[in-house]
Amino acid sequence: MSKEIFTAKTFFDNLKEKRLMGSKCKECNALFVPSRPVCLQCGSTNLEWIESKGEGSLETFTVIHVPPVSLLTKAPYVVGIVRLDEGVSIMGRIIDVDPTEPEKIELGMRVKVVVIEENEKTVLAFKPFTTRST
Amino acid sequence: MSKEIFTAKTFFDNLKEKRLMGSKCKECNALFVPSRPVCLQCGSTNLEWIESKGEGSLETFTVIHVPPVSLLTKAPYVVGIVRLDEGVSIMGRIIDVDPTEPEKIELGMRVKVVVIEENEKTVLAFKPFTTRST
Amino acid sequence: MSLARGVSLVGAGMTRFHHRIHQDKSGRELFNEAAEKAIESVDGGIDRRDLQAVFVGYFTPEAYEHQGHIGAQVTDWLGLCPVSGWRTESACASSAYAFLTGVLAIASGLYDVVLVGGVEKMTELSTEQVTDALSMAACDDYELPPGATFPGLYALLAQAYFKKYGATWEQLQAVPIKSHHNGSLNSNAQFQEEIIDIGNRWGARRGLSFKDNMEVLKSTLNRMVAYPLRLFDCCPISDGAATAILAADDVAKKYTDTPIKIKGVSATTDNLAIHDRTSLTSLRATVEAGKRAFSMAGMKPKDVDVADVHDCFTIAEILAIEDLGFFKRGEGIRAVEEGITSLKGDIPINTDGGLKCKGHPAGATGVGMIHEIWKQLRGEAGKRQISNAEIGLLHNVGGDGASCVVSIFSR
Amino acid sequence: MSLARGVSLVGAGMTRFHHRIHQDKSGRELFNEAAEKAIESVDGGIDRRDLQAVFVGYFTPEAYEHQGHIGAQVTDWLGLCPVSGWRTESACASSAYAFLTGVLAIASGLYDVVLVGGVEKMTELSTEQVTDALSMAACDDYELPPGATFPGLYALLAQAYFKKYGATWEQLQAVPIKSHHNGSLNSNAQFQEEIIDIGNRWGARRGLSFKDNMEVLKSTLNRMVAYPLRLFDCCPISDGAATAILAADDVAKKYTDTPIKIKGVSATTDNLAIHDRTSLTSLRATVEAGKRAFSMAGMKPKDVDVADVHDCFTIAEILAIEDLGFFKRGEGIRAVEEGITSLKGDIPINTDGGLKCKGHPAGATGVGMIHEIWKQLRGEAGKRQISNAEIGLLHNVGGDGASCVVSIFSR
Ligand SMILES: [Zn+2]
Ligand SMILES: [Zn+2]
Repeated sequence: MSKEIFTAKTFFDNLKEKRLMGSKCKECNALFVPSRPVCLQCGSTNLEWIESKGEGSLETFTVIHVPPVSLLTKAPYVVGIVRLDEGVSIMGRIIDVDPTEPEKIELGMRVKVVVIEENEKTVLAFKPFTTRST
Repeated sequence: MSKEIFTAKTFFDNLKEKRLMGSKCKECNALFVPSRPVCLQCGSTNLEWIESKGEGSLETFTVIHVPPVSLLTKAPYVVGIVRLDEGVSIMGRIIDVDPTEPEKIELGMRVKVVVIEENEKTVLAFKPFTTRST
Repeated sequence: MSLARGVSLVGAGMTRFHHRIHQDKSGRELFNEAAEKAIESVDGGIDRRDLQAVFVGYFTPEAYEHQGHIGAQVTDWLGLCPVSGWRTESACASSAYAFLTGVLAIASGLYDVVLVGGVEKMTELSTEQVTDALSMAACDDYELPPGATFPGLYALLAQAYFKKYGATWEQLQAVPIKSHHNGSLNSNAQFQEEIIDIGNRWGARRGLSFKDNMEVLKSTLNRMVAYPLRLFDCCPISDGAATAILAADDVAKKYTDTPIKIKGVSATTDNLAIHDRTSLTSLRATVEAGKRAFSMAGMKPKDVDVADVHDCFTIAEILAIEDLGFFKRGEGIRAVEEGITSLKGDIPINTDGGLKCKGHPAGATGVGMIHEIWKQLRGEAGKRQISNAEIGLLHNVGGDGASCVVSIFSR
Repeated sequence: MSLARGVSLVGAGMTRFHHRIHQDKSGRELFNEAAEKAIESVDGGIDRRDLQAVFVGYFTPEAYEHQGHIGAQVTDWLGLCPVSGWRTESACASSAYAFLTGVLAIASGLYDVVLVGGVEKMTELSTEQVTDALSMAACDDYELPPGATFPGLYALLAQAYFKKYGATWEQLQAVPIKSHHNGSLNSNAQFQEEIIDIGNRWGARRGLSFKDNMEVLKSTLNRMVAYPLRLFDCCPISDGAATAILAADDVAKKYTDTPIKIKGVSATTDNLAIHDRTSLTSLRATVEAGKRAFSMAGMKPKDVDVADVHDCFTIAEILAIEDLGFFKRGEGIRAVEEGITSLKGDIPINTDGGLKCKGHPAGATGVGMIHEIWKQLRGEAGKRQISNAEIGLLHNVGGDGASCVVSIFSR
């Protein structure tokens, strides 16, 4: 069994190339995004890479008014947790919404992945989108 | 019993005014420079301020060639431990000696207190001096 | 699970927690101050040389004081060398882990009497720098790059809770209103005023006046921190230290006729990043730690007379009282609104004003909570005393729930 | 003092310590790697779910990875939540305190099987930044303003030792010469070459060649760090992690027929600033911890077959072997010169190459040393195996001696 190396670096190297990568347990099929090296379901270390489609719905959000030092000029901005269509949740910046009108940001709305480069970091973000037909 | 407050701030406030302050145990007469709030000899918290004359002899020293970030431009410089004439030891920068010729810096040599302002900090230092008569 | 040897509290002492009055003191100086009070608190007196070890919680001394090696720093300044001492860190629960280490150390037979405590010296830095230091409790890989902050993470939980149970921010304000009332009765608290009094004091400078607490909370004085959480939903930035003295049951009687017994202790962890958790409306670390502590103590939530729970943000108090089993899911907010957790209620919560009003010097918080339980179970809590308090509970959380300690104490 | 319940080592695993090969991994990823090796090392196999708690030493994760809350970070990534876990910190001895916490936790009866370990991910920063991070082990109030660094503090001790005993820097070089020989036999070591080979490899680029170790050490390649200590007097900057699995004696047999028993453990502190100490030629924390550990084990220094002592700098190894009672005061250097501490000597010291060659990822070092004792007592140390090694000693120091753990192990 040749084990994959599920490091944060590999995750972000992929994200930079616009691939949102997770790992899937070969024993019990549990899925993790971001990728992680040990299955939370069954404890197996036998996992494989999978790529998420990067679409999902907004599970919860907040608007940050008091930011850390590195984001002083960005506030207010929106951060949320997105439930991906594959069934797992992930945190990201939420863009293309109005942070000054949080009442108008709807929980459950459809969002998809956008990748931002900021302060020399690759940042996972999501923006609202409309599916053509559902 | 009104307790003195032996804080580092008070120590440095005094040092800025060129006073090297310690604390002396009122129970067992043990002496501490810098000042400390609990006697290491007997555990008493009943101590009083005393001022050191600031003279002593060089007990050991080193020349720093790889400095911390804040002292990058100062290296090489000399740091030593001085045994004050009152019988206690204290660390300080050693100035007016040649860091490039450490063999010539003599253990046991007489030194006295000098106060340096550096990087917005008050720094305790010592320099060699000759006593008129011994 | 049970301990090989029983352990009791025989002393406790804390500095006031505050944002201004301790500015001239360093962390170890604050810790000394708290330790001297713990030593003085021992009914039968204690020689400091009886203390065989010191365990210290401090979350980020590197950020605040450019200092590590905290165990030795503290034993040194207390004049206790060569006794052993080391630092425990688990974010905002750091000192509950110092306490837990003390319990394990005594139960193991290695020591008979130890000092446990914690300290955090936060106020040298700006609010944004403190936000940065606190954010090290979250996942640097996956939570911080999007810009999450500590209040922001709890805001995410609040929004999920509101949605699931149809609750509102307005309802949540029952928490700080209660906390400020309790804090007004606690001389160790950072804020000792009702919200209406603070509002009118601040407002006076701007020509504003208010009729009641809620009007203050809805005003512009209560500025947004992380939507929907505002200033009064958040605990403050504080300096402070708290300590306690633990002794083996078999030697505790040497120090006091009324030791406070430790009936149950439990610690747990959960996924660091909240998106990996099984729920956004419950902290699993609390649920599991609570179950285990109650099981060890042979007790149930209804047996508890007074509880100090981790309320770094208003929503945290609601999650805690549900996760610990005091209330059913979704019913925590109404319980607070109805006064069931007030000083006169069935299960008084955070009688000391909570982190919200007592203050939250992160590393000191856990033992600061134990200090309140100690006071309540000894009947020494003054105007905020719960009558006949016999069983007390400590609940201290690291970060936004990735670690948790629950402990149950009995008079 | 004795423990209420016996504790044994049933597994150990480490990453190689190195300055380059781990650059693409984070601290928790390194810790996982070491933990998987510990799990694989258990003779009878172990289900990871048997691990009831995880204790992690990490000195300054805040500086290296902008991360705190290390206990939860690690249990999460190991897939072990909700088991408990927290971080212990005591500078360069941080993981020896994780080990000690594990021993106390099992002896207390709370847990039966735990994972202990440590990690430090140091190589993202420049040498000066690392110097800054390590300096947090010293006293920020009184030692750092004059400009003391970690090598500088040990240099002060070296000068005092030379003066008191008429020893020289040249004599001290017996230490790195031995360390590099041992390191050349250890596949987990950062440096696996004799000094002469490194010298000629580096020298080749500059047209230099050397006849022997001493010529390299006296050359300009061996640059001054803190007079009189040069590059080869100092341990390197390293990334790495090390872990061990502890079990109560009564359950250890489930995992192995040959558990390594913990016969003695002791921890101590001393004044943080060295100018406050009683001696500049001996570390009191080591002396006291050694005495207590030997007393608990009912043994004497001469009973020890192999010892891993804290040699962050050459002089540290000399102080350690004298302070632990292996040699009389002032005679440590000659003992090393005479080969008494070599692989073939009476008391082999740092068979793994020591911190000098194995590497010194501060938080991982203590359990990394335990890993070597584990290998030696099981007869699995390969080319560096000490024959019939039955009793092993661990000595891990925080900073320049303000904290210390000594533990004695038996086959
Ligand atoms: Zn699985
Ligand atoms: Zn005294």
